Amino acid sequence: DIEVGVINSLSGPFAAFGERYQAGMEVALEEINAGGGVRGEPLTLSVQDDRSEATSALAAIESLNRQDVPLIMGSYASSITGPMAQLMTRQEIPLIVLGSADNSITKPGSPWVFRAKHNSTIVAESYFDYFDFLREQDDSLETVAMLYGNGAWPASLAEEGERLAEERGYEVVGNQSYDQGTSDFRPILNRFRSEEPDLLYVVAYAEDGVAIARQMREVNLNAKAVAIDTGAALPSFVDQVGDLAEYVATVVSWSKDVQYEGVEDLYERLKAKTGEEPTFYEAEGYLALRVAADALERAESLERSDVRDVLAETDLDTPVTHVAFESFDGFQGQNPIRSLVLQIQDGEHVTVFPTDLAAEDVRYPTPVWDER
Amino acid sequence: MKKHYIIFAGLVMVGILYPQMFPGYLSVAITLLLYAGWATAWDILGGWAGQVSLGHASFVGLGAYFVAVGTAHHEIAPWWSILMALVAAAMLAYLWGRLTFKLKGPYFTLSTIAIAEIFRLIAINEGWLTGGATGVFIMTLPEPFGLDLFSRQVNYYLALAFAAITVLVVMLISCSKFGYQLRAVREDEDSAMASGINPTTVKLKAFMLSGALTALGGGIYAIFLSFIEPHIIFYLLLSVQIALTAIIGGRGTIWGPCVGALLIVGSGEIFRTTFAEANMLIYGLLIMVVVIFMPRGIVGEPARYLIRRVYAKRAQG
Amino acid sequence: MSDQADNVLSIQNVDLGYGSLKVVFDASLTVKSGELVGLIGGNGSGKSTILRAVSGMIKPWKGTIHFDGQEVSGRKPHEMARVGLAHVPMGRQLFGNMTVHDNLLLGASLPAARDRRDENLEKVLTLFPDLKKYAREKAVQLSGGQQQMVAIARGLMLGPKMLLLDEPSLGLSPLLVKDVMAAIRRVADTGMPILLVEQNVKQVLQVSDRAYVLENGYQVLDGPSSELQDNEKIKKAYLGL
Amino acid sequence: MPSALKADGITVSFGGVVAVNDVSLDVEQGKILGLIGPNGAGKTTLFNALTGFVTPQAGRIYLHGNEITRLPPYMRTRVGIGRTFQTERPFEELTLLENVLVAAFLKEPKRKKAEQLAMDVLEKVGLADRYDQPALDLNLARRRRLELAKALAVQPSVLFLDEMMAGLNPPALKEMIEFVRRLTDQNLTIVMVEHIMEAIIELSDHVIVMANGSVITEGLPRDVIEDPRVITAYLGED
Amino acid sequence: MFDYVSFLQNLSNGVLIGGVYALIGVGLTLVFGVMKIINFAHGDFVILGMYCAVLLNSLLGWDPYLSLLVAMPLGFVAGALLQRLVLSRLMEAPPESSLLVTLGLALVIGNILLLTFGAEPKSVNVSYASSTVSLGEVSFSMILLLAGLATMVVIAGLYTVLNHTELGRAIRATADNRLGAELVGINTRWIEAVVFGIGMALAVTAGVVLIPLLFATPTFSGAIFTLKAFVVTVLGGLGNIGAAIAGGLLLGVVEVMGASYLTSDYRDAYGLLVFLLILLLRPEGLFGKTVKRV
Ligand SMILES: Nc1ncnc2c1ncn2[C@@H]1O[C@H](COP(=O)(O)OP(=O)(O)OP(=O)(O)O)[C@@H](O)[C@H]1O
Ligand SMILES: Nc1ncnc2c1ncn2[C@@H]1O[C@H](COP(=O)(O)OP(=O)(O)OP(=O)(O)O)[C@@H](O)[C@H]1O
Ligand SMILES: [Mg+2]
Ligand SMILES: [Mg+2]
Repeated sequence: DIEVGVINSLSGPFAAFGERYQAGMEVALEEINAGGGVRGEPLTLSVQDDRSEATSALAAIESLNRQDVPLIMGSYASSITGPMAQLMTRQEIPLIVLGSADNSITKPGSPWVFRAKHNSTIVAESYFDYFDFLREQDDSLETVAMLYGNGAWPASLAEEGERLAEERGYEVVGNQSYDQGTSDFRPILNRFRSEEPDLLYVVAYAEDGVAIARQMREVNLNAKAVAIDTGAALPSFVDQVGDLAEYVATVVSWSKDVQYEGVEDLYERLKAKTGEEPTFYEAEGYLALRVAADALERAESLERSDVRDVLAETDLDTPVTHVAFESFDGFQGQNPIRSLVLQIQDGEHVTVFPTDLAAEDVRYPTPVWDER
Repeated sequence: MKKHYIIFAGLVMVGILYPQMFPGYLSVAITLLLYAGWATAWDILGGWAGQVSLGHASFVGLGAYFVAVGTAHHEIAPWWSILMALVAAAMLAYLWGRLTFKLKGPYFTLSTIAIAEIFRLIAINEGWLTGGATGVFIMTLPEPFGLDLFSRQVNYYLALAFAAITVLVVMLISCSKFGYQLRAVREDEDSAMASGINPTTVKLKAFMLSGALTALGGGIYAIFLSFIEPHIIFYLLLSVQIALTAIIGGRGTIWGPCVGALLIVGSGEIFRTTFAEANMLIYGLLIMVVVIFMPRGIVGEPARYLIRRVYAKRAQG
Repeated sequence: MSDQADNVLSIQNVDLGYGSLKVVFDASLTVKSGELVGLIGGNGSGKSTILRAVSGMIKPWKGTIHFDGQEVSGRKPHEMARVGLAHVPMGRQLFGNMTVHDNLLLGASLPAARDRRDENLEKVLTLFPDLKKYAREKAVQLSGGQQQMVAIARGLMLGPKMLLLDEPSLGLSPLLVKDVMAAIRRVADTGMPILLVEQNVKQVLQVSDRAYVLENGYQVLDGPSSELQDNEKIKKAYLGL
Repeated sequence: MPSALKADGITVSFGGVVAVNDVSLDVEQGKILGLIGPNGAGKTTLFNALTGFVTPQAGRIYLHGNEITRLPPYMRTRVGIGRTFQTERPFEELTLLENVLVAAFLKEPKRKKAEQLAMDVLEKVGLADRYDQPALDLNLARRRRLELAKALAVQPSVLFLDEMMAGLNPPALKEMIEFVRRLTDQNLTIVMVEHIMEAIIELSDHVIVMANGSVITEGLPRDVIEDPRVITAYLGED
Repeated sequence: MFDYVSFLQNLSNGVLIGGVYALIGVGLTLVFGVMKIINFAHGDFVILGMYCAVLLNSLLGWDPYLSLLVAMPLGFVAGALLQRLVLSRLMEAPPESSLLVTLGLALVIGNILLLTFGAEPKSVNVSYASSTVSLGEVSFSMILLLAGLATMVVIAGLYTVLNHTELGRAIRATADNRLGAELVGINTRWIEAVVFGIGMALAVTAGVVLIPLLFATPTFSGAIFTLKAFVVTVLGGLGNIGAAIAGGLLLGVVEVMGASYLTSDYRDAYGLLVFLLILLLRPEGLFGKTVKRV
């Protein structure tokens, strides 16, 4: 058997995400082994729980190191993946990032760290590309209000957003962060309402996203286009928010209706695995293991340096995205992935941008609440 | 007391040889040593002086941030930044204590949670000072005498030194005048005053010492992780873990916090690898069981039982 | 046995202790209905320990305790109160942050006592008229002696079948000691059996019908109080004569 | 003889209740002042005012001629006041020796010497053989003696004893009276509250009688107990 | 120009949010007052209530308020059992023990939920989730109004029980002096079980009332609720029921006003600062007073 290491958050606060990555990796594993494994041997995962904390993840690295795994995949939070990346660079173990999207993991990065999924710059740019695209249709789009949690991901996405807004000539009329765990956004939304922003750029996890969407209605806050990152990407968002979810846009690394080959098949398998509507989290888990297996197959030996060398030369098409690790804009080992903008239309997440990958047209503008 | 010094010397010897024997298990050992040191430092205030703090993550954070921001943003060598952190922690503890020491028991404890939470928010929101919510990476460190401060070995010996220093400090305190003043204040402040002790001063000294030592560990922690994020490092759960470690081991005993660290970190690591998703559940149960059957801690409970029993024997005989 | 039958309290051959420390050895003691029995002995001889065992705060290691015809060893304090035993402990155990009035009412918490609450309250206030003055004050605010009175009064509010008093005169002014002793005698005269622990041996022997003497956990003497008063040993050891 | 402790017009009130009302006293060095009065008269409160545990609304306190009115309790201990508490307050988790050691450290910062001092004091009060027993398990008479030992170990010049004798059985009482008497031989000044008349009469050089917060009379013990006001308010007719 | 409408809007939001906080805090206040237990699992009890509503909604389609009929009694029994079987063993132990045991309990509850329900946040989508009731230009969130109403009912009930019934007197007596209560014939172990049961029932109630508003997550938000409960409790004075309302309202108003007129990223800090301030000026809480004697 060929064993690869996985460090994932299976317990603790990030377990919700860990579970999904795990499911995605399992689907990839089944696919790979059904196709004869790698190098003619079955592939197995040596999974270690990091309890959602960095120190356990570091202990897990040592433990996997003792098992001599050729590479390790992990983990979700940047507070865990950051220290992992540092240690693994020193110990010269290849790391394929599982969930963490923080820029700092691959910028400046290291020769040992690879990320096939997006980062905050790519995601923020997708949002602003989308806004620009809307502005082509309606040149009155000018002002943007930003609202984000104070976690690492929302904060970095907000930072990028602020930079891009300036670069591309939007006026930021509101810029507010909130402490995660807050459930009452009325004070902020009320404030935004008096600013009458054209665009609303929100970065919030699931619960917060739902609360924000509901309370926008409650305080009667309107915008021509609304983007809610992360929170709005989950199927549960539509369940919880119902009709209020219509027109909301969100950026993901993968969606079931994107125009890549094999997407439908992957969708079915992911869905069968979890029994629920799959999300980009599962897809990213799947992606990471596919990248790993591809490298192991191509490597001269299972020596870590060999594995690293071929990882750097990855050129792989998957139903999730195309993968090639490049150095650009200060990033290193980063896949310049094309993120997708989804919009919620009639209770479904629909890919609407970039246009060449889109399944439907964008619905614009968002009608005001009272007219829905 | 002598036997404590012998145990101490023995443990330090084992500690020095450990990396040679188990080079593949350093991260766990570092975590254990850090917790042993933190819990021991916490215990100066929480155990010996009887003021249960659930805000010690603030001091860990202070130490960690001085080192991380110092190297990452201002190019200050970690030994200088740790030194500054020690002073800052002592000053912080002084002000903190001045403000809250008139509160007793649970009120004091709750106030520490509140203050620590405020520090967490400051660390997150004041990006100009701390690097903000996205955290701080330590990319490069100076190499004193050619030592690579990032290497596990060096991290390990730093953590060992930290744990050894705190335990030594507590050993020295425990049989000194100050140690008895601490215990007196813990037992009964009025009665302590009648013995000429100023409870506030004594508690302040304990808090300053405890805070400074905790910050020392925090600085080493930052080097160990090389990436710190305010949510994690100023988190209530870290404070709770530190207090938990000391209390489970036995408050107000020299070895209790170390034994607590062995149990908490050790069992955490074992459960993590054996019980998969259920590991935190088992861990929670373990805590409950230990506390229910040994409310004064693993070291504290038998010690107390032995003393009383020996005495009962003698009284009867 | 008819003799056994009118024992309200009968303790037989009990060993008592704390942790692994035994402090009372093979003690036996009875209180008949209508009797005021004294229990005297040096400090630490185990008097309070015996009372604690009777009211269920500690369990006997050996031996039995019968109260009002039932075996009661090992019951909890509230169960003992329920069967009609009122224990006024040393240290009083008042409800410090509640008013004196509330303290007294709580003395009659049990359903049986609740029915006669007003009646008992009146009785108790005639016994300790000072309490009226403090009725609205919190119990902690009272001086030591005042608290002692509240404690005895609270015990009586239960309308008990028997009263255990642990050093009721502790900390009282001489005048009050006399009053309290007289009050205890008056209560006893109403037919209430009482087991009284006191340091004030002279007073105890004056008011009680019988008394037991405890030394270092061993029961060394017992008999009618009038006889004990003349006992040489007692005179030397306890009356300081 | 010089005055060891002097108080002028001490008044303490809690909310509306005046617990101590304009009380003055003056004790000469090496003498014993007895303080008696009905329960709730304000004796303990006066004690607390003199030792710094409550703040008087009015009045001044002098120790050996130096004003100490504003000093916190621990400072008063440092300048020579020792006290016991009406309900004893040992450090329960510490052994007897450690209990006394805490106090002994005040004057002897060196561990060895302080330990010696603590042992001596324990010896004096007759608890030396139990030095390593936890204070938690002591019986009343021994708790009292421990309380006394703690007060003595700070080597005070004025000692406040609040109902030290209450609850002691007659032989223990005798011992305690003897013991206190011997303390004055070493020139210690003592202020004591007591309801045990035997102790007051045998020990005190001067007696103050309080009732309802005020001094109703004072004088020699023999005279005071004959005073009809004292008899009606405090002693009761025989 | 000062905008009175939005001021009133913010104020009323603060009051309503405060009502929710009060509801979360009141159970903790009661338990602390009687047993001197700092219950770190309180927030996890709240979450248990949320899952209860989620479960009944997904299985039987019940409205959350309907599930109170099941959740409250269940919470009461669970709390009483927990006290009898676990916490009662700690009566003699140092006070920190209960803190640790409830902390362990919080871990256990959270992780049992994690194993049974998965980590995915769950909620109940009610039709009135974002409906509002308007009064002039000020509008009130329907779910918050309902939560406020529930708070008032619950606290009024609790207040009546504590101050006007024999059980209440017995509870207060037990809170004051456990041995003393035993001696007057109160079965304190029973009382403690009842009190813990009530405390847990209240926490569960809070959870049910909150579910239309919030998400249930197994291991994350418990600590947040616990923290809010602590703040409420201390603001009002530990053990003082009526004051828990005041504490909750104060916290809610301060947070919302701070977030509205200062910056929102320090929202939690405003509450904590007021909490500290009150703690320092009035160590026994806004309304607490206990007399201490030397
Ligand atoms: N809670 C306890 N734990 C351990 N030992 C105890 C405890 N209570 C009492 N003792 C010991 O038991 C012995 C008897 O104590 P007890 O209180 O019964 O004596 P007593 O006769 O009532 O004395 P006193 O007159 O001083 O009240 C003493 O030696 C005491 O030290
Ligand atoms: N902290 C306090 N708060 C309110 N009232 C108090 C306080 N302390 C004492 N008092 C009141 O002051 C009065 C005097 O009490 P104090 O304890 O001084 O009496 P005492 O003379 O020592 O009585 P005893 O001989 O019974 O000990 C009492 O009426 C008491 O209620
Ligand atoms: Mg006794
Ligand atoms: Mg007094």
